[in-house]
Amino acid sequence: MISKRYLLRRLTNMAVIAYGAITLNFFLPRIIPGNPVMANLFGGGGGQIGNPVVVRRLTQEFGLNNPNLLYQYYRYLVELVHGNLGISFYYYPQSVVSVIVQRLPWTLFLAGSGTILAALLGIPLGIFLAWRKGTLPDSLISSAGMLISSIPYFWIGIVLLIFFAVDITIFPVAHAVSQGVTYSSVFAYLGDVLYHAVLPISTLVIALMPGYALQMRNTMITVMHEDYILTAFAKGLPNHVIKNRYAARNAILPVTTHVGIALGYVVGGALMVEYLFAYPGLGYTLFSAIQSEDYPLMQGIFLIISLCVIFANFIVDMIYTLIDPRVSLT
Amino acid sequence: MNIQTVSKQQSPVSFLARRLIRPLVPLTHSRKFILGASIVMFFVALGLLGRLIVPFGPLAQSGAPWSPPSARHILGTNYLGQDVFSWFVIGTATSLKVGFFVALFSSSIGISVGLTAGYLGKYTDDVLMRFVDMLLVIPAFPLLVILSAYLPPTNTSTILILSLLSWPFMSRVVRSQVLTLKERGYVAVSKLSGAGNLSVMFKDIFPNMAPIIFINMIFLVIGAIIAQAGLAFFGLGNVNSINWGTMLYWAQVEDAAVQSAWWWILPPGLAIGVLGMGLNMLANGIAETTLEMRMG
Amino acid sequence: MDLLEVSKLNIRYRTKDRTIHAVRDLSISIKRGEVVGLVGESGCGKSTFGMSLLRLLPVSTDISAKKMMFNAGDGMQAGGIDILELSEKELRRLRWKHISVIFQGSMNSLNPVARIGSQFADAMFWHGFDDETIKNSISSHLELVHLDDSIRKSYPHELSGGMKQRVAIAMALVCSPELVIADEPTTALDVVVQRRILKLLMDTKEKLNLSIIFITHDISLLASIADRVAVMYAGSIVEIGDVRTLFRSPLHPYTKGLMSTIPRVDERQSELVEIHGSPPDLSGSIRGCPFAPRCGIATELCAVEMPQLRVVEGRHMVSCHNVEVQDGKND
Amino acid sequence: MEKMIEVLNLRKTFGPARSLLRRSGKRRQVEAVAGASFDVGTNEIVSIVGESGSGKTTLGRLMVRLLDPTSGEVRFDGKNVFGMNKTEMIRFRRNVQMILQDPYDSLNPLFSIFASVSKPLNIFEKHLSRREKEEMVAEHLESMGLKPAEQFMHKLPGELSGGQRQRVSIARAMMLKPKFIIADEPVSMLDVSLRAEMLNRMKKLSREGGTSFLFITHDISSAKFMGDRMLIFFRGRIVEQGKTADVTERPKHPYTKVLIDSVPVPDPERGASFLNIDDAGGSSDESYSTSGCRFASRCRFVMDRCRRAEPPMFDVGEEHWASCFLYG
Repeated sequence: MISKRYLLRRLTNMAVIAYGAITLNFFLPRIIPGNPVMANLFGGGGGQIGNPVVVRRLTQEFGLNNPNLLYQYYRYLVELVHGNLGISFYYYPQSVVSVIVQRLPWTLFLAGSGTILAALLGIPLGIFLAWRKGTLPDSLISSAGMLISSIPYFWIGIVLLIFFAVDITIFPVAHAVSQGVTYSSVFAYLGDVLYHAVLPISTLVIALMPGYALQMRNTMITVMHEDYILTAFAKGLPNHVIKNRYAARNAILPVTTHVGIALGYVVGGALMVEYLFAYPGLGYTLFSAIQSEDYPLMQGIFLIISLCVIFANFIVDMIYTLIDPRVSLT
Repeated sequence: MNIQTVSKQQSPVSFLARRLIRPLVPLTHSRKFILGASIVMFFVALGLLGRLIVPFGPLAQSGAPWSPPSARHILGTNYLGQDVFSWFVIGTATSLKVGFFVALFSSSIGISVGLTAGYLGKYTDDVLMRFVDMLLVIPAFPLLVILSAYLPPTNTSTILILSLLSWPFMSRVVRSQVLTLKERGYVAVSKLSGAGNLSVMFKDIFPNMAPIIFINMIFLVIGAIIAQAGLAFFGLGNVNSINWGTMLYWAQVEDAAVQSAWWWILPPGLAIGVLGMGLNMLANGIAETTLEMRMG
Repeated sequence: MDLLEVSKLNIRYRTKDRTIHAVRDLSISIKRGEVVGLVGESGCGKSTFGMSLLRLLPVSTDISAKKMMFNAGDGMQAGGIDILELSEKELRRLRWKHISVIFQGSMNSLNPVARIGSQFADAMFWHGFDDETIKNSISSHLELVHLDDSIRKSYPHELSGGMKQRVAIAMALVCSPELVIADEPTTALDVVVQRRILKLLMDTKEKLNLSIIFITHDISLLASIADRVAVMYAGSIVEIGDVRTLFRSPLHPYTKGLMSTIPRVDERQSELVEIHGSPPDLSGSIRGCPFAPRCGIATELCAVEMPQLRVVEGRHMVSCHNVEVQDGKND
Repeated sequence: MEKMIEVLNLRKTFGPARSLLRRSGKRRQVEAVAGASFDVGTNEIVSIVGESGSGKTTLGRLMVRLLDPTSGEVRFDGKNVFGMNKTEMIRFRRNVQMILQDPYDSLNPLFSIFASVSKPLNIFEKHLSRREKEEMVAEHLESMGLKPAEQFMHKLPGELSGGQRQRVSIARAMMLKPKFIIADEPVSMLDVSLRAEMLNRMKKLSREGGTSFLFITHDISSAKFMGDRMLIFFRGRIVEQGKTADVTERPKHPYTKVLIDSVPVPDPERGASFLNIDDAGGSSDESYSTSGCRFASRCRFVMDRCRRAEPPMFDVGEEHWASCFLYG
């Protein structure tokens, strides 16, 4: 079991990184020199950019007219604690937090199911390939994997779009639910959601799976050289036991860490996929924020996504400690 | 019996051959390395020769809009009737340039940070690595997007921000290498032979991690090309520059998917994939060869 | 009938650019309850031979023999089985149930993510033991190696090196095999621990009437544990005989060298006896006696003709042109 | 006898990394060397015997200043090594060398044999021409049995066998004719047939060149062959020291006795009794006590006072000491 001391250490670790992200989010708009937008908004100039009412409120709440950076930082933290990330220019009068709260679940849904499905498919594929190391299927699939894992996510999405939504129109081109429809039941609604999610999630799965599969394959090949694998063979165990309980069980540990590290990339991919499929998550919102120069919203999205990924990393860390008996003791 | 003839006085050329070429010879036995290198060389050649082999100026309207591939336009035309093949070839150079410079700049940062942290240790190491951990966990893409939105949309900005965000992994790798290599017997022996700290660092430790640094630079190249394409896709960076990313951007903006203009969409994406595969093979070839050499 | 009879065994490893002839014309037989020590330096083929008995060699290995018979008692075919003829499935039945291994550096031979108990259990489960027997056997075998029963709930990283070694021994015995291959089981241990582990192994051997092939590079270990000793050089046995005979009157120059080259704690030595040169490259064919280039008494004959293993007296055999034997009869 | 190198109450503690942000997983501090004092005289070979984890390698690394101690001194020519300035340090490096255990690890894989062996010359004998260096390197390689040297000089370590590499390492250490050499398990990774030759060579080098040796080993037999004097090391402490013959033939400390009894004897007549020696006092093979005498939990002669206090060195014979209350 996880010891309290260990849990505390991981929590502290997470808090430190989260605090770093929060501070980075504060400094980002302020450290880029000579940007006219920044000068306007954060230099206390007020005016051309964004809704003047909003700018005035932001200036007041976040102490932007006070030249003292420390004071601004203090105000930023205070407002953050109160759940205030400012007001969106574009969605005025909605606050940044309320916009994000509406959109976040869609992103979590896409990124979460994409990661889990890709891992569930990729890891067994990796085990399959490692067990047949050096054979033709292995070389072919591994090379294809290297090819696919280098292709940008959105390109895979575009190709899927052409095939399944334009050439043969079996899946919708865009959105998370059908527009202007009333649902007869919750299940009808959920069905519609899943139907719309097929292409975006498939895009993520296709893009992510090769990475997990190759990682699993390579780790398992390393593990297969360990003495305890030879012992397992000497014991006369059936191949499937050696493969799963000895080789894969040990190889999955480093792969779990890799899944954690890759979460940031997954979220980045999900953002692009959302934009492509006009999916109403944070990615699509981020894109419109860029288009309309909605800086408070951009910053807010960055912060929330970062905090989510940091938390998800913590979860992966905890899962790791549960499956590796060697960690929980320290 | 293999008898080596030894010249008492070595020429500088043979010295170079010994130090630089000889360690590379085993690589030529790796099929992966050769295949990967060929793919990469192909794209590099395409990038270098670009202007000489394109049939049209990429911006010239040389045919009817949306024409599918033909003898005249081997990759068809785009919505303005521009030759997609010319875009593709000219774009290769820009994409490679971004990849190359980002790999160069970010590995310089990564190596310096890694060496400092690994060698000084203690508090310096703690502070630097905590910062690196943070950068590794924070999702890079939204951060890239925000930085690009703040900076002027030029290729230089893109290279700059990609370099600023890509180094943390390299610094991790370099640091752990320093920590491992520091404990190697030959490092101790070098110190015993009277070598100073800097000499040990740059003559004994650094050259021995060259393969790993090079492998990670290769990954940085792939990462940068993909990231640049992603930014371009969001309309960030210089969308008027001609490269694989902006090809996909304009294809998206002009709804090439709806037009089923696959000839416009497939080449840049596949090119990134194939180049990525080539670079991966190159890296794997180097990794396997150095591992074999270590194991004797 | 001997438990194991091997005749003219040859093993070749194929690598990318060459073939290594690791075991050359090796013949040996092992009796029930006998401990045979197999001694030689790294690369002499002793571990390869050990692994070949379980057919645990890399795929790219060619293995051939005139005879490789294992004559276990009950449960196995009458008249013995030919190890080289076994199918995958039959091999799995042979492994651990009839021939088991204690590995070189058994520190790493335990699965780091499985509890000790489950590592015992899966070996037994797949050989058809029932739950009750499994449970009892684990307890009794842990007791056999003086380990507490609670260890079954531990993970390998929670045990010390000596404890892991005991676990490895207990695990090798848990399916009651007839033959145990102990491949340098004490090499990584300190002398004090080594002696205790050896003592344990010998006590267990007495209780269970085991046959053991004890592979080592340290010939002095064998004096206290082996019934018979075989000395291997360049893939072949160069001398074999009862432990007393071999230590009292070694005949092959290499055996003599191995015995006198070791520093002694119980004697004063001003200079150690050296064996000059290094073993031959096993990737080529060897002309003459493989030890000839390092041998002090080599003659012209040694350089051109490979000596055969000949009986000196009783079970004592040696392959050297310069040793007088009773009869010139080849094995 | 004149003292070449003197170790005074040397301690080295490896602790949990004390740092602001990160805590190391292991909490316990490990005292690798716990107050060792001894000396090595001119033209003398001293052996240190200890099991793995006894701290003997740390001790060696401290003595050549590859590590800094927690406390204590190492004196070379009367000067504390850890307080030396740059010029003194250069002189120290010139005169004190080390041979490491792992021949596969002690040569930089990227440098030719010539480059590795001539490195000390490049630093301490800058005035030499390349030709002179090549001649010196060749001479040293040949003296280690690597003949003809031309065949080896321009090879990379990867092209050499373990035995050949260890010869190169010894040649490098001898390059500047040092006054003192520490050999840390120099033959334990070599094949049996090579060991004797290497031990003979090192002993000869020491006798003929007047070089003092500290021979670190886990094998009391080779320690006996090599050393004029012997130190027995247990868990960071010297438990017995004296002339080699005295220690091996009349061991005083219970640990030394167990150690000697555990060495396999190549004699079947004595073999059976070898296995049946009763040394069992302690429960576990590798346990040791953290307070009092560290051997207490394994000792068959253990007394109450052994657990309370650490025994000092008692005089048990001519230049023979043991740290055991049986003699106090």
